Amino acid sequence: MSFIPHTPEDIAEMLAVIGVSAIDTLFDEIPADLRLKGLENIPEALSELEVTRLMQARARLDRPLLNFVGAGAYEHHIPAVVWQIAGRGEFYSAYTPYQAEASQGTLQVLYEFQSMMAALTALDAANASLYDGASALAEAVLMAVRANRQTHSRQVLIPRALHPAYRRVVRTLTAPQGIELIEVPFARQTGQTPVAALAEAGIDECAAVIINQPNFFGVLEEVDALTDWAHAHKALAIALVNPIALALLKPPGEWGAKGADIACGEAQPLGMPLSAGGPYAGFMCCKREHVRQLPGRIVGRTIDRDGRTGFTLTLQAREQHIRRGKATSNICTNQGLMLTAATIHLALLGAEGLERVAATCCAHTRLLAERLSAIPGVKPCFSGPCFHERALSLPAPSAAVLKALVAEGILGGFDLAQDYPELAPALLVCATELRTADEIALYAERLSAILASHR
Amino acid sequence: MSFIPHTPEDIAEMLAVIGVSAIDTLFDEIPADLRLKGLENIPEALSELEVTRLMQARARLDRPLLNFVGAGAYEHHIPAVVWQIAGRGEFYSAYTPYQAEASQGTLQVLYEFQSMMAALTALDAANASLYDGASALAEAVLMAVRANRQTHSRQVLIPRALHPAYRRVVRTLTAPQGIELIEVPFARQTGQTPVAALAEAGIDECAAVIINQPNFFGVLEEVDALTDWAHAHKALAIALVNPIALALLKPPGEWGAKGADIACGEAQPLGMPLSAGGPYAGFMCCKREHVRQLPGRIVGRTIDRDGRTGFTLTLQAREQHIRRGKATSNICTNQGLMLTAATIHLALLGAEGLERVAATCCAHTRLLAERLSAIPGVKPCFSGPCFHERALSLPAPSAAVLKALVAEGILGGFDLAQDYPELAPALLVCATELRTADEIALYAERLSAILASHR
Amino acid sequence: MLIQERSRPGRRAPAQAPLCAPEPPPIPEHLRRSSRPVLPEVSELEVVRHYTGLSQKNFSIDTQFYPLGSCTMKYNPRACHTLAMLPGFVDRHPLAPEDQGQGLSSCLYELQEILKAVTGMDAISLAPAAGAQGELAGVLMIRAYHHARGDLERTEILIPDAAHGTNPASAAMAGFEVREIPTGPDGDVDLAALRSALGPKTAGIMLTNPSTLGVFERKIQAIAEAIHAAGGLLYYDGANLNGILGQVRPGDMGFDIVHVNLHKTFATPHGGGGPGAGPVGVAAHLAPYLPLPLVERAADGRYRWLTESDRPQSIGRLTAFGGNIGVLLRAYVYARLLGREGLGRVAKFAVLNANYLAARLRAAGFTLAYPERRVSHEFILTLKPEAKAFGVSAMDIAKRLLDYGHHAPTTYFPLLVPECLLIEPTETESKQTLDDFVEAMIAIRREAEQDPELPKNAPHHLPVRRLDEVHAARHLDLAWRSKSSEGDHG
Amino acid sequence: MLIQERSRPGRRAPAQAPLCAPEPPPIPEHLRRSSRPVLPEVSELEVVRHYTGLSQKNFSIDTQFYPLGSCTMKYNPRACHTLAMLPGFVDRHPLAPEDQGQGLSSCLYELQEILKAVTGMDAISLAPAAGAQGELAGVLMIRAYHHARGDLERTEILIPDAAHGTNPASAAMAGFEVREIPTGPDGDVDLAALRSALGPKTAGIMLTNPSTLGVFERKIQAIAEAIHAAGGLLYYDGANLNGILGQVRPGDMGFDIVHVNLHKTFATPHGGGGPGAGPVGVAAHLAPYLPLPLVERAADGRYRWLTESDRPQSIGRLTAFGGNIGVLLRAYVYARLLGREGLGRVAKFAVLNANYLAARLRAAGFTLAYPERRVSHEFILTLKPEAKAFGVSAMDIAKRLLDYGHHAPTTYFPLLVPECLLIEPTETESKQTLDDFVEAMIAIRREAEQDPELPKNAPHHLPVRRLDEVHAARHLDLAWRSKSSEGDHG
Repeated sequence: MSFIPHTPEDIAEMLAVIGVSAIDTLFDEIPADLRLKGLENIPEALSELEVTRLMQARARLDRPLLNFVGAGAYEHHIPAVVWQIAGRGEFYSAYTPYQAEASQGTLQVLYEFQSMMAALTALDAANASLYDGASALAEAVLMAVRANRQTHSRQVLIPRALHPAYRRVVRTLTAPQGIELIEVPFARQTGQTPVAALAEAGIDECAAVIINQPNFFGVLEEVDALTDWAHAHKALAIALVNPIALALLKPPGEWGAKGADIACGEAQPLGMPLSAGGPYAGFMCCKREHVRQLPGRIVGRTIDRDGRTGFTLTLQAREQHIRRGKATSNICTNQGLMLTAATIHLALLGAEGLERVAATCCAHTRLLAERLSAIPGVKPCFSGPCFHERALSLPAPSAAVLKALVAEGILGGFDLAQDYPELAPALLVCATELRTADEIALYAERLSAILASHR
Repeated sequence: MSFIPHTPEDIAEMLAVIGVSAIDTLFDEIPADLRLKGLENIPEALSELEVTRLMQARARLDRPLLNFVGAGAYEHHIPAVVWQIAGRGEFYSAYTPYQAEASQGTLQVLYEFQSMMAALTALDAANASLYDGASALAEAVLMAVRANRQTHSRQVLIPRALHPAYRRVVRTLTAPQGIELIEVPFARQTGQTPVAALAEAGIDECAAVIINQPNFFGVLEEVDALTDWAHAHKALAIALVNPIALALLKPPGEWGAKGADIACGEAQPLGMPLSAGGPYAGFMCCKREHVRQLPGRIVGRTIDRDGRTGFTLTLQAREQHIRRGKATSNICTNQGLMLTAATIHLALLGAEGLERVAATCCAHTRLLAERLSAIPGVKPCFSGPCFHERALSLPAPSAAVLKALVAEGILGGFDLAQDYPELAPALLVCATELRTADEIALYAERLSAILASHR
Repeated sequence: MLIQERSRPGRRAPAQAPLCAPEPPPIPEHLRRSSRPVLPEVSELEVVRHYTGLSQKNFSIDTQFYPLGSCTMKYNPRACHTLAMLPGFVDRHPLAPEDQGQGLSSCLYELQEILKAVTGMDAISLAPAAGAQGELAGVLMIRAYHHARGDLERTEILIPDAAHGTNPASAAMAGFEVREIPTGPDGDVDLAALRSALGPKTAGIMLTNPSTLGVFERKIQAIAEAIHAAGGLLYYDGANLNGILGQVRPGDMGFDIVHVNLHKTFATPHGGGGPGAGPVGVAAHLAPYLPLPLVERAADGRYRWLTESDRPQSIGRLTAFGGNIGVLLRAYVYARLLGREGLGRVAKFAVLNANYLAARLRAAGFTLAYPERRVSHEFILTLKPEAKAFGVSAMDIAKRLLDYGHHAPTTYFPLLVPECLLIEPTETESKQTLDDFVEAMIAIRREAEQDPELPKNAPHHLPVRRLDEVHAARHLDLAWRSKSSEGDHG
Repeated sequence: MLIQERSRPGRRAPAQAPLCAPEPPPIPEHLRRSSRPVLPEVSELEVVRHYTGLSQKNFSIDTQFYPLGSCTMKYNPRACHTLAMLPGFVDRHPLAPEDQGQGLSSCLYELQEILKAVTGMDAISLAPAAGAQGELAGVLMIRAYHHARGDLERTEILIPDAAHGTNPASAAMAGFEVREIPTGPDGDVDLAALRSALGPKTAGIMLTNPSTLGVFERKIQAIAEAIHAAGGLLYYDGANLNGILGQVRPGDMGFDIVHVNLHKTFATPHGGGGPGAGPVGVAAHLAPYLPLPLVERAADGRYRWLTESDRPQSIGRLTAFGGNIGVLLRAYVYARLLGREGLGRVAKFAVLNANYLAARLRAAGFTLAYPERRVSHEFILTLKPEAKAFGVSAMDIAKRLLDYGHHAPTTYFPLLVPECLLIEPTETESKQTLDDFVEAMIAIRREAEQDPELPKNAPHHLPVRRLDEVHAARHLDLAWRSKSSEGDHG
């Protein structure tokens, strides 16, 4: 019996202690007409050997592609240490650290993570994860609406130059609470979200302004001006940031005169494999004054009976298991293990290592954009300064081009045509520190050939 | 500086404490003309990312072949648990357990392993590994010569039906001590080593007789008669056995009237990946009376100052670090981590699981032999009962046939032609529990086609 | 010591970053960071030693019995981890085309089918990243269903008082008002109270069965009938699915919507807080509202991912990509390892273990909260008698259990029962382990009687003694600050 | 508790064996086993919990400072493990054809080249599975060399009294007689005694440099000259190579043969006793005798494995296949991660750490065995003064160090120095760790003075107290026996 340790003797002894003659009797409070005869439509058990063979065969079906896509999920080097340690049973198979004394490992890791994120964002506090970057942004919107005591507005400005999937998720999760998202256009020339466009949204007050740095197109926004505009209009400034980029970019806590109020984003670039989309982890940081509105778990440093330092979940009164319907969020299970990986990852890289990664990604993407733009008809969509992604317009339908690239083993970029028809045909490309000059040259060569055949 | 944690401040402080001004000064006792200027012919450092890419590329060069070879290294299912636990830092990065109190994990594992091997072989004691099966056999020969007090003979009978590489290793390691290996032929009909052949070696006394069960051809030997013959001729009986086979076969401790004196073999089938030939682990067991002649580390159960059970290396007076030139062997570093894997592997399988594996291997090899023997010109070399390998004679040159199979992605067997020209053209094939009926059918189909083209 | 405190300026793990840094990118000065963030500067060995050491400070399934009620802490098969990390899966970009991901898609499709079979629902979405997100998806579907029918007045969700806190929190997030339904003295929902709460505002009810009281809600069919008659929908909180897996199905009980915690019932690891996965299943009439993405098998046997254009009525997306795929793969492997019979056996042995443990503790003189009821896969002990007799609280006993090498059961939940422990042994624990736990409980009660300071001051043998949670909340210390940055942000 | 003691008849981890057992194979009755071997019957969770728990009882590099002299316990980079376990390498059958294994072969060939570069030798064989097997290969080559020249009278190997025990043991295994050479009071070999030992029976000498006394043998050139003049060969024991890596090479010192412990100098893990790898390098005149296999790069850039027919004078094979390939791959990855400069830096920082630790301990009042000498990568402390003053032995202090969270240094080796600790910090430890160790030593000496029972009864905080080795040897208990099998074999 897979994973069930009971011997026939055990079962007999246990039933005798309970005082019933068969296990089935233990289900006698279930109305008899509801009892199942047996499960159907489920295959028979396989041995580990057979499952291994099955999964290896299926994994082999999924062809590895030379990856030039970012668009919210980035292929970075993950040190071997990261998952060899994060995968240790004591981290991997522990529960949420409710019993603090028996969970000092996980709790200290989470406190260290919070500290690292506070340092990266230059904000005061961080939580211990949300599901992913998109749901974190949605939670940030909900939090901002709760936390903003200057206005009763439930309107939030959201840039069009923000990940389309994120915008969808934010809508799913905030609309039921009557929050209205007002889309702010980007400047066709620069790809930036102009401060003027905020004003043109035509509202006097709003609960929050989302500022995305870099934005979905990889373009750097004028974060100081956007933040100041938000504060001038009683709105909180929500920063949506890439943690790798923060090694080089001005941190949200220093944006504008007063700094962003909340920063959130996707922690995937910090040691999490692409894994077809998850598990990743959303992070969220904020100023001290808003900490009681933060959703999710928060770890605090405290002392034990002997005065020794220890760690515990804190501010639990915000959470669903205490506050129930009035909680800051319904989140319970989060992405703890991914933060363990992120913490180890950040410890290994340090600020200087993170800077090298960021700068290398920028350089590789710049090289990629240069090489591709040298192909006739390919050119950058925008003039604004970029981080490690670039939107390029194409002289042929992007879907067909991407399909042809896949046939060559290349994942050539994110097709902008569907979400941004005004840019079509166009791709969003990315080259992280993993892409070599040879691979970039290969991409350019193949794209060139494909486009030539389209002419 | 890779893996060196010193900051410039550290270095300065340390040099000041030592009282020198530069690290180079610390080498001032080395004659100046010997000092190197720098290393040459070594490439520059790579980052982990670059090494990862390099090794992945090289690993991809090494094409996976559908494996029908055993011949001393067997492809078995290795439970995921085995290396996830054996790879834990506390096992992986510990030294030989000289400080017993700080090594109870490793020591208990080794004691458990010794216990399991004693149970499998039905002998009294086991050591905690030798390098591999071949060197273990060589050590067993040396041990038998030392331990045999009934004769001064330095002659040892070794079956020709024993792994050719093992015979070479035994020769390398025993010849310097004046030990003479006398090869005993096998019966051309059965593949067994006949008792009569021992007598025909023409010696009255010998130090030891090696009995290989199953033998290199997968054929089962008449171990009772061989053991009794050895004892009748003042020789010790050395069993060379496959640990998986011991799930089904009579254990060495019960061979003949008195049982084999020493049993040894290759532990690789117990949780060690093929890994191109190593690391594996040799095991050795013996009767109580010979335990002080055992080579290698031995763990004993003892008590601590409070009377609690604990484990420690014992009988160290046999070993080189105490006995130096008079030690039972020069072995020091052994294959400890592989035994950790083997212990976990055996604990997961238990006797019943091991039996299932053994029986499945036998059945698969039987099926393979049947399917291949159905091809015109292919037939079993021997009539003796077999375990999980089978020698088959071919109607075409074996080297060419194997090469053609490799081109089809099949590792078709061990070519017997080189070591046993009397059998050529012939292959030694094996199908473990990992080979499916489909794969066996595929092999038969391809072999059939290849042989057809040779006709 | 924190990793930050091990840091020394200039120390590195240089193999982990590109060795040659390129020129700093041409980022306009005013967008650039002016000073480096203060992150640890440590060697690779220090990282390994630090985090290996921290890991050893955790209790976990791999090291201890973990009878945490309502959490289903069972063995997480290691093969699930290995196989979910195969390169083809783990290196796949979420935006890679689906025709290059048929292997992954086939696993997810089959997982959907398996979840249909065990829940008795007609359609499944694997999108929710955790149980609470599954709950939210569930109530959003209730909302979408009523709205689609133009039924905009249904603003209330009924929730029994014993429910998990996530239930009311999820309902609130979905914009509903929560109406609490009391529990009767026998542990079942107070049906009269329920009936009187029903009306035109009733959108639905959220129930878990077996309930958090460790008993099976016997009147479930009557409840379903009443809710449906009132025009509401029934949502099943899958937190306790382990107690009925293969024995009875939410779909057959009359539920319209169900979520499943794969990190509980399907043994994916909890990871010190996650990631989990909370797929939702629905009866056919709710299928159009399922969250995206969904995997479909086309007539040609190929798999494809459904999007907004296939499912315009969907409540939408809950995360940027397809949810916690790696967790889903682990659950799939688990389901294949157990197969039909194995999945059908889970609840039997989970319930056997719980009943045995309850019977032994009861025989040892402990007080069950619902002694007249059959125990499901978990049960509640109330330590009120011990608290009264010895002045020792349930929390003291829980902490003392840690010293005995067992993780504590869930304490003080459900809130209805004073001084309670909610105990869930799961099916993967042996009788020996349960016996050990009983002996520990008996020994601790003896200590409480003879030397109450021992449990009151527990734990004694852990890396820290009892931690001061009040101090933590009053003197908020949520992030380490370097001395130099204290001035900036302190 | 032993895993055998957790066993219960009929318990299984069934996922791990074929689910359907075929018919028992047709094995003749008299060759069949009559009763099942008594192996553990446990569940998968029990296995995971048992061995995870056992692992936590170990000290290791990943958890503690491990200054074990002569063992070079440095950080084992985790990438080496991951990359050696790539499917292409780890699934490869040793008898797969070499043209399907060019990736592996290229790594091994390049490792040979790297080892040539760091040792200054002309040719390398990677075959030996450990240091002692490398030593044996070395002396077998000495034997083969003399025999090939018809020089059959050279039956003696000279070995300094401070040598590792493996040296005389290996010489004996190779059929040589051992002649011990005394060490002078300054720690160098007594050159006069050496000279007087030379003669027509001299086959060679086995030396390690720096020696086990933690000092560099300054007269190495004179020794080499004398040995060669007498017709002997010089063998270099690579155990201490970490102390000179990149600074001076055995080949340049005049050695004819060298072995390298990859599990020391090249940071492959020690695994609680192995596996290691002990490649041997030789000067050109000894190349024909190298053990097999060897990897060669052909003119076409392809790699091939040399066999007996290529190298008829080879001393032969030492293991069935190519040695500990997985260990060799780890060493190769390590060498590539460090590269030329990194390998050249190893000894510098190993020696810096040892000199710093020695200087601090000396300043704290501890006694160095060779205070007038420069410390190499390791050094000897003699605790004779402390033993005399406080009645506390070096072993007591070693055991007490365990309580302070440091693995003990090597004790009572080399045998020449009374009450000694041989301390090797390695280059991967930080100054902080070394300072911690010094503080611990000072604290323990204070304890020895004020409360000698504390160190004498140490350790106090480990899973067991001081273990009785005499009891272990007198009451041999080498294998657990089930009650039922006691009768059969007991």
